[in-house]
Amino acid sequence: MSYQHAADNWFSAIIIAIIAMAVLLNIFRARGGAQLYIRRIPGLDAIDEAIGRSTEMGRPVTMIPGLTAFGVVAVQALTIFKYITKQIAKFATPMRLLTANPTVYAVAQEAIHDAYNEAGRPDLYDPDNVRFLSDRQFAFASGVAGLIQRERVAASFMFGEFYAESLIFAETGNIVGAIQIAGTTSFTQVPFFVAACDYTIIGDEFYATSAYLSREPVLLGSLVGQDIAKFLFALTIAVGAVFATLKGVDHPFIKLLGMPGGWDTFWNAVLGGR
Amino acid sequence: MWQIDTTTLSGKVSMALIVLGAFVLAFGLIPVLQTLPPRGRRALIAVVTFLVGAFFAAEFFMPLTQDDKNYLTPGIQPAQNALQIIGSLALGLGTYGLVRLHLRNVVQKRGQWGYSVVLLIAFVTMATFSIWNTLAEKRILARTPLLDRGFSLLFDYTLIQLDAAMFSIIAFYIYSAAYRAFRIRSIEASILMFTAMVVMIGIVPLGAYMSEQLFGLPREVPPNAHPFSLEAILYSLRLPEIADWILKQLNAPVQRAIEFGVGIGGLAMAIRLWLSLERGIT
Amino acid sequence: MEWLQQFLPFSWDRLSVWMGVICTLAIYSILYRENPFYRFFEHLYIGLAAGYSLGPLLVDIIHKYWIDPLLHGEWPWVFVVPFGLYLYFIYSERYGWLSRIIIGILIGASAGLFFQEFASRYLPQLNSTLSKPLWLTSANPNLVISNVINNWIFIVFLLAVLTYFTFSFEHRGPVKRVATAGRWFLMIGLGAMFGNTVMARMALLIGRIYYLLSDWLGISIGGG
Amino acid sequence: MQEMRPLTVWERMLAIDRRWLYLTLFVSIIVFLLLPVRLPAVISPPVRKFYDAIERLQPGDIVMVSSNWSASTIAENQPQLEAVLRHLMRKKVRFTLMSVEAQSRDISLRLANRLAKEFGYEYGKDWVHFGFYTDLIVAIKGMTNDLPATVKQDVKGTPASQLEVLKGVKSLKDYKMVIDVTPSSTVPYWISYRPKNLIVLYCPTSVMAAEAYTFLDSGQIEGMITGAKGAQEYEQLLGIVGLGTRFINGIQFSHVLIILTILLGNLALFMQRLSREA
Repeated sequence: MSYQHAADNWFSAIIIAIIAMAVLLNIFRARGGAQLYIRRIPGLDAIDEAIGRSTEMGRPVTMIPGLTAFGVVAVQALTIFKYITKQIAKFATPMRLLTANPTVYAVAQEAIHDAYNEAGRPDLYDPDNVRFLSDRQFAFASGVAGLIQRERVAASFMFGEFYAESLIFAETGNIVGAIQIAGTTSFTQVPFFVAACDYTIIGDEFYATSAYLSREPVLLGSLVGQDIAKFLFALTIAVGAVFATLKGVDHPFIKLLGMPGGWDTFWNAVLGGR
Repeated sequence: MWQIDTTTLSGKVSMALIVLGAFVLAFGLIPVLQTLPPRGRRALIAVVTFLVGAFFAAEFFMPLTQDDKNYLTPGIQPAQNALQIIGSLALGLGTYGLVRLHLRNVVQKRGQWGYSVVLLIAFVTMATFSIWNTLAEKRILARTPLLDRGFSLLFDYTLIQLDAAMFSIIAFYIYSAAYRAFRIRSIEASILMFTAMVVMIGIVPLGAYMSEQLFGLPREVPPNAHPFSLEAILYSLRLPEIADWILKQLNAPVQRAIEFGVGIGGLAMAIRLWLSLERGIT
Repeated sequence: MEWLQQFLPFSWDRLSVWMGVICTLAIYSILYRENPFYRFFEHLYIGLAAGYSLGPLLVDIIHKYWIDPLLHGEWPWVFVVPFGLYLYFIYSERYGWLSRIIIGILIGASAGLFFQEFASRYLPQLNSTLSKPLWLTSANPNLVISNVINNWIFIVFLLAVLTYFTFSFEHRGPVKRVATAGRWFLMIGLGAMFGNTVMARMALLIGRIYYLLSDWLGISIGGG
Repeated sequence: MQEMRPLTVWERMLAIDRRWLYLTLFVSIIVFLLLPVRLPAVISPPVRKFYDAIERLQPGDIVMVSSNWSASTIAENQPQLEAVLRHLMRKKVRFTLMSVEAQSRDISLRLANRLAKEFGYEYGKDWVHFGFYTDLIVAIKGMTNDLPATVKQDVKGTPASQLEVLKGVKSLKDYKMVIDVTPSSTVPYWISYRPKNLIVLYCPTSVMAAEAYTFLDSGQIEGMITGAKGAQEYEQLLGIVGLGTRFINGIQFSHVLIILTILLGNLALFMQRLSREA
């Protein structure tokens, strides 16, 4: 049931090669300047709506990257926060970006500063609005909860990797009546965000959101390549299921589509003139 | 050829020299490496990453010479042990960073540095006992009552208790969130909540008890009953059966679709990391 | 007064149990509010955890895979640790990049090994999905109608959720409906995860309270 | 501005101090644990398959038990490991333990020592502990190719070649089964890198259970015990009263409490919104 080598079923090598080509070709296309299309996910409309309602209330907006260590997910979370900051800069709505990681804090300062410049409002940038509270899980959580309650925050945006302490953010946000939008790749936290927030961006959608906003070639190309792979999987399932219905589940062709040992069974059957 | 007989004195001396030489080589190489320009450095890192990745990828993709082995397979096992060592050095990095941070807090008398002293004393004491205990197990050091009693107090009755207590707090946050955060405000949230409630009751003995006592559903089905007979249908309406069906028939395909998304995303990420296409991260 | 003698921490075992109880109550004090008692035990915890890991790390790994082979003369192993120590330059400005060479080795290895994981973890799932016949045919004699219904549900759910996670084309018309259905089906999966996660977190607290009742207060809990 | 009218009962209910909620949960669980109620478990299919897989083992077969949990999930993983080890020892099966989590190395060693005394299992002959490994993938691949060279020595420093339990064992291919008792996503690595015929049995904390149903459907996992609840079912199959059985009342009645609390919270909000519009 498991592969020690691709030779256990060369179908695996073929499918990996096709997906690798799809990803690499699209990355180089994007790097070459081609305009790859990524659709605007509904989550972004939810973000804009939350921004609109928070400006009416005139109260601050919080952005929380959670305990995300510096890495791919943290960089993309900051891309989304940059977009939000540029939107709220038009209405001079105050913002607070609260981090639990010193490296993320340093990079966030830079990102927010660029956001205000790009929005043409460098005067609004205040270094105190980006804060490093604590690198300890529950100390960070109580720090964020305290701020949300004290400043009666209007909207709260949570993007990145989250663990159990996210419940405290969501609950405090609900108590002060804040609009809450979350986006995370940590699937075990998604159910709680869906139950507690106004809208939740789930799993791969998180990468699509930051790709849409940053137009970063490697990310765009990779997402388009992954879509091709998903279509390939769906096609294999459809063809395979119909074939299994007509020819039976134990047919060598079914074994070929992914079962270790399936390659030899298939070709022995075909060459054996069955 | 790869082995030196360390039982003889000359063997021991030559081995000591080799160890010394290895350290001198590693740290002597640093000034040479420093002369590399930034572009050269990135190239060196990219080449190292690519070569290590290529070795494991090649071992997977190359055709087999005899049963389950190809030309590169013998190299896998020693490479694994080397990665185990590097992995543990990387794990030690976290500890190094933590100790370094709190030492600085104490030296610079940064706010609340008293707690950093507590942390460092706990660190040193536990490190001593843990290393001593592990060495005693391997019969390299003697096992004394002081070790047994000290390690047991620090491990079984302090570290274990603190760790267990720290993670049990989350239940309190879930309970207060249940009261004030979990809103059934949209179709999505209501689907999620309804499924969660059925599963929560269906998988515990209470679900079976309620199905039998409150709804009077049959406890089991006669083996030869027709799948669409009344008993079979009533039996399948029991809460445990419904919960198992939701988990097996509705939840499994959803998890598999998520798996495919994660797997394809993982493959794309592995390729990007292998070829150092990911900018700004490594 | 005899039971008091038993209860208070005079014997070594009782002292140990009391130590466990004090730790538990110290951590729970944060539920009331942040306080020095909690902070002391939290830093104690972080220090003990970091200190403990050195035992298994240094003895089970470094000693077993590096020191022991060297003591037995296997000299090629000698180079792994000296170069591995480059990792510890990560905090220095000038030499920081050296640590990324070794991190590059770890990243390269995890990328190179991922191909086997992609084949072994996902292709059997793909194969198991397409081995679900969608109609009663002579090719699959022992198939029952309820299997066919379940197979349809399985494949429709899977393809709908997969469609939801596609981004390189606009979701319009029928595709939009499939994707919306995909998000609703996703909610069922998330509901199952929600239920299980709540059970997990409750169990951890129940374990703690069981320790307080049983080990500390000596109340026997027979599971009803 | 906030009108200065007395808070309705619903608003007061929602604005209740969070610490009262924490106290309610704490007291409720104490009551649930002390309830003299015993409801028999319904054996769920994954637990039944787990039990049958071990029942099929013959005395002398060798099994790998990978224990990767720290004390943070002791309430879910300890009942599982105890039930499984008792069943293995009842079947006179040889087993070897390993851990990819530092703390778990000593926890599982102490637990196995305690149970081994009860069953008269001899360390070195019937069971051993291989100790701690930093990287699981690397350990599995190493053991699949050459187990003694990867393990080198057990926790007591005895070289792998002199361990009687490993007589006739050259690699993981000679094992019948691996049982992964874990709070983290280690099972996908067992599924991906194990030898072809090695059966995988899974003891996750409940958080990880829902995701594993895709592996159960594809047969990549033979059976699964979900958290302390699954341990209660397994203890019922073994006919023993373990921690799972002692926790189950706390678990099931706290589920009822959580559901009622969610409904109450939503009702309070609904009524509050109703009274504000009126």
